[in-house]
Amino acid sequence: PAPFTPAARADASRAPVVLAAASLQESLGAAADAWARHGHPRPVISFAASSALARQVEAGAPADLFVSADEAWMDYLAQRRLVRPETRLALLTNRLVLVAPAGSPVRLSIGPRMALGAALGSGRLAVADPDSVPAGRYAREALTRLGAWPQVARRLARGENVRAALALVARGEAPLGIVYATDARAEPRVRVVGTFPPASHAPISYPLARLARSANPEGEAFRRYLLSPEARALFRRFGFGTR
Amino acid sequence: MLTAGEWQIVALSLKVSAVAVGLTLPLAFALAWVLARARLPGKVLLDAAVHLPLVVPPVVTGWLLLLAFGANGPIGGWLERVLGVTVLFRWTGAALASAVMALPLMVRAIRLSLEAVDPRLEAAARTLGAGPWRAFATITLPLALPGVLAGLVLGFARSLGEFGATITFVSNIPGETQTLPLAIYAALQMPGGESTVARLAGISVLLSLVALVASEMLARRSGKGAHVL
Amino acid sequence: MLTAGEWQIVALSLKVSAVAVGLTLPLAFALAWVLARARLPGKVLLDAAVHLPLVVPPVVTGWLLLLAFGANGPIGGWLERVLGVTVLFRWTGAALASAVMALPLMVRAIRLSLEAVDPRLEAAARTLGAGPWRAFATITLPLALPGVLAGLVLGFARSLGEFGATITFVSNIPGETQTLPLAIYAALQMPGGESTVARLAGISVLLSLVALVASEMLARRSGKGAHVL
Amino acid sequence: MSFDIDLTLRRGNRTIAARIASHARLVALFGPSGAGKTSVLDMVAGLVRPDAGRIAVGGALLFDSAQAVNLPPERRACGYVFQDLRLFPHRSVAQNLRYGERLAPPERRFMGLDEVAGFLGIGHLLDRRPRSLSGGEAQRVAIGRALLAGPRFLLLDEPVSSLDAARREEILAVIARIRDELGLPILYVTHDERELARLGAEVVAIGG
Amino acid sequence: MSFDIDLTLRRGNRTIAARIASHARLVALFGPSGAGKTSVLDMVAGLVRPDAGRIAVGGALLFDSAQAVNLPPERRACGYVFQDLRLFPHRSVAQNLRYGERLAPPERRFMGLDEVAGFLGIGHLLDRRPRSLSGGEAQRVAIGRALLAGPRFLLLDEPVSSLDAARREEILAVIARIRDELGLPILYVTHDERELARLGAEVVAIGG
Ligand SMILES: Nc1ncnc2c1ncn2[C@@H]1O[C@H](COP(=O)(O)OP(=O)(O)OP(=O)(O)O)[C@@H](O)[C@H]1O
Ligand SMILES: Nc1ncnc2c1ncn2[C@@H]1O[C@H](COP(=O)(O)OP(=O)(O)OP(=O)(O)O)[C@@H](O)[C@H]1O
Ligand code: MOO
Ligand SMILES: [Mg+2]
Ligand SMILES: [Mg+2]
Repeated sequence: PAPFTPAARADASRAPVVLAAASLQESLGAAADAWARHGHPRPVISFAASSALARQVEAGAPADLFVSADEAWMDYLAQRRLVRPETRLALLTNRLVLVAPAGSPVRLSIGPRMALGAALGSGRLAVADPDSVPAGRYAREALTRLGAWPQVARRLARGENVRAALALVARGEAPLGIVYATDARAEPRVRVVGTFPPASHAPISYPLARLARSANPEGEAFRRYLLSPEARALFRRFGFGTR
Repeated sequence: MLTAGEWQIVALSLKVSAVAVGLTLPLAFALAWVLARARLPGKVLLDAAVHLPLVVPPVVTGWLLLLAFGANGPIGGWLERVLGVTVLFRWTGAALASAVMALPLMVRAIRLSLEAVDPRLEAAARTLGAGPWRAFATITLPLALPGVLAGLVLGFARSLGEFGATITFVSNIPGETQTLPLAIYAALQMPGGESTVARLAGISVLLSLVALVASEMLARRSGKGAHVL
Repeated sequence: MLTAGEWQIVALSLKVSAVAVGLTLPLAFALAWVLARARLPGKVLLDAAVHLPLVVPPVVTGWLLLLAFGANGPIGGWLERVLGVTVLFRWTGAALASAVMALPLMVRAIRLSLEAVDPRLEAAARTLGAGPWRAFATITLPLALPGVLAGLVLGFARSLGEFGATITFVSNIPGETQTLPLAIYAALQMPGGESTVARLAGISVLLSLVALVASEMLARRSGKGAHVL
Repeated sequence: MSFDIDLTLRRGNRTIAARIASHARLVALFGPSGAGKTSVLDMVAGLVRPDAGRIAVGGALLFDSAQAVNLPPERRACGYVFQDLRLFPHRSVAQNLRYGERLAPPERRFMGLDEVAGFLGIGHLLDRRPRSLSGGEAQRVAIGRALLAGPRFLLLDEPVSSLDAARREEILAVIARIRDELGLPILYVTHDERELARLGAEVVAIGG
Repeated sequence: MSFDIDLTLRRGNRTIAARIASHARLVALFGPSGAGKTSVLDMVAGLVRPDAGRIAVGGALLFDSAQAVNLPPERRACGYVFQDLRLFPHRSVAQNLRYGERLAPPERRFMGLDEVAGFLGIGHLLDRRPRSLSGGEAQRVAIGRALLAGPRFLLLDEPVSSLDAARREEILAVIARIRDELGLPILYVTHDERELARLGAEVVAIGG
């Protein structure tokens, strides 16, 4: 292959390039497959941390769509006029759940004055890093609002992403963890102990937008497909909420 | 055994690592030579600069590469304007990231071997009619071969395992920048992806084993015997 | 200049890296010695095993460490039952992860230098009354010093930069396992975190520079001159 | 008997064989270049294992392939001046000289550093590294190192080949004294018949 | 003039000085160990830079601190047999011998590999690595390597010190022939007056 010839570039651009938060791997991959079955070139999707993807967009990487794990990085690009504002909208929503290893007997109802610290025993609470990962930020916000944060603030096991936290619970290395409902659903070795009330944290949303420099019409077409009833149904099968 | 997609990943990884290590070798050698032999002020700073990709977390290295080689970056902008080339989202960028990460390992290994070469042998070659370059090529270079081979193996292994700088710099694009570690990472993100992880990691290990055996055979063939009489 | 929290991170990073490199050194030396000198079948497999942490992406290494050293893992379970010790979520675990990642670099550097030591000098020491161990300690070891120092510097630098294995294995616990790279990574994840990244990365670089200068000074003091008369 | 040696060794495609049975204190190995003289010394020192044979020096059995005796070099205590010198490059001249001295039991030591440095003329070199020595200076340090180790016998492989006549005579006189006063057995390799005459050596021919 | 040399060099805390102005084809440097003989050869070869002085050999100016002339070693073409031999350990004996030969312009070559291997007696060693050679074998290879490089003059630093009498005589005869028939200037270092006598050398004392 001769990657640098203009012809090759033009050819490759027939399939849209989508940059997406790593936690969307299964669901968005399935959506791309479905889209391809409709006779379209299968979108090329790069799954990575939202921060890395946003910086790549800023550096001029040639891509068509961006799906962020939180609004902050989408805002970052919007401020720099790197996305088309009219194409931006919240594609998916999610819920925050408390999980325990599948065999764990722990019972706890989520609400004000919940005894989270006691339920942890001598163990740690697995979460995505509240200082950097969206899932962790939501968890901190929810626990703070429910008054449970002081009990656990110094007893966190902070994962690099929400799946790392999930793995700690699945392996039984942490007695409890806070992850997205979609993650809990995909991991048979964990059990959902309870779901955090939506009012306890800012809405969890995955914004989608078309990038300013996208010239590939397939990008817009795929974006529209993602908003279609068919795609929404597909995302709901993975546990996401849609609007 | 492997799916077509997985074969593609393996082929890409090999290409990226081979190009990374092959292109870095001359630079690594030159740096090793300067660090081992040249007298110049501030050598320690050059030494430190070579070590940077080791000290700084890989994602930071990737981010710095992105700043430099992005379309608006000093190097990337120039490449795009003058050559019409971009390494962003391309396998060439992945090779660049791997090369940067492998560089310190290669330099150190080569430098260690260069420092062990007895300069009296080069002097002998000079009296026999060899100019400085020829003495270098026929005496110093082959005597430093163990270090060069060690550098190649270390660099190749490091390239095969490079993840953070690559995904940060050139993203995770199947068929273009998704090397073995990125595919492994992706599998690791999926509940139940452990078997894929194990299979892909096994392939990485196999590839590096082949490189290792090849280098050992080369070293043996060249007769080692680096001792001075 | 630095906040109290940042000082804590720096101190922790230093502790983790120093312990990792210090404890790994004897093992690295033993492995290097076996690879350089011993004749044993399947040496190439041992060699490959040493290279593993280089080839396999760091997060996979961290994940394997988690499997082995977790409370439910074979080693971790034993440690907990027999010694009442756990490394999970502890700075000792971070040191373990760093040690594993640094090992291949240290082994290679030391091995290169060991292979360059002339065995005739050890023979001379033996005729002068030194047993094999003493000959090793007084002749081989000091003559391999350049490799040991290079191994220490590489290992220390690698430890300072280690991210993937650490966060996967012992997660990111401020004051316990949050080393510089973890803090840097966290900052890099946030819009506007660039200045923190730059400051913390600058500290990493400074620390490795100090290690580098120290090793160069040690090498110089020991007189180099590794050539045989 | 000072020397009771009978050994064979295959080297490449030739066989090196030596038989030395002598009461003489100083036996010289004489033979053309490549005959195997150094190889014999290496075997007596315990650095190379003979394919078969027996080595006894000064009544002590060092090697016997039949009895499976094979003392390691450090227990043979042999004061070996190597043809290729083998000074320790990372140690000063003084540290080289002292290397064996510190390991020798006091009762075996028969000379001190000052005396050795005196007749070898290396007192001014003590702080230097071997790399910076001239050929003859290095050779003298190698002699000193072997003597200071308190050896039970000496293996001298062309020990004065790089030395001027005056210095050579001085050193040969010391070697003769060591042989006569201390009674140490000495295996001596040289190509120079004058050295043999000077030392009154019994000559054993090697190879040819 | 064959040799027109006048130079000084500080080494450690002593000064090495040499004055050689001679029409003799073969000049021997004679002096005690450590006097500076090897240092003089190194300076003539261009490996060590004198602090001051002038070096001309066979009419060719090689170094002059006043005129800022300083030919690099490879342009001096000096056929140097080093006291420490310096055979290339990664090359076979044959490759060592051929190293300089291949670099020499054809008109400067005066001997072929076969002839050299013949009188040096190293024909059976050609495929070996230097490490496995005996001391005398290595010394002969070093002589052969220097002769095959088609040198304009020879620097011989105790070139036959490790050789038996018969071989020594044979090699000295060749050296004498090179001097007489080819007229190559030769600087010769030895401690053995018999070699000087054999070669009829003009003797220059160094240091002391
Ligand atoms: N590894 C080897 N392979 C083949 N031949 C060898 C090896 N090592 C030594 N030899 C040969 O064994 C022979 C004996 O060597 P040795 O060094 O004992 O000779 P020597 O009598 O000391 O000669 P010299 O007077 O030149 O020092 C030599 O011909 C040498 O080439
Ligand atoms: N780097 C150095 N520092 C100090 N002194 C040195 C250095 N290199 C050489 N010398 C000294 O210079 C002097 C001359 O050395 P050189 O090798 O020229 O002597 P030489 O006449 O060839 O002696 P020999 O006959 O023993 O080979 C010696 O005393 C040596 O110790
Ligand atoms: O997509 Mo996330 O970064 O796991 O919240
Ligand atoms: Mg010999
Ligand atoms: Mg000399």
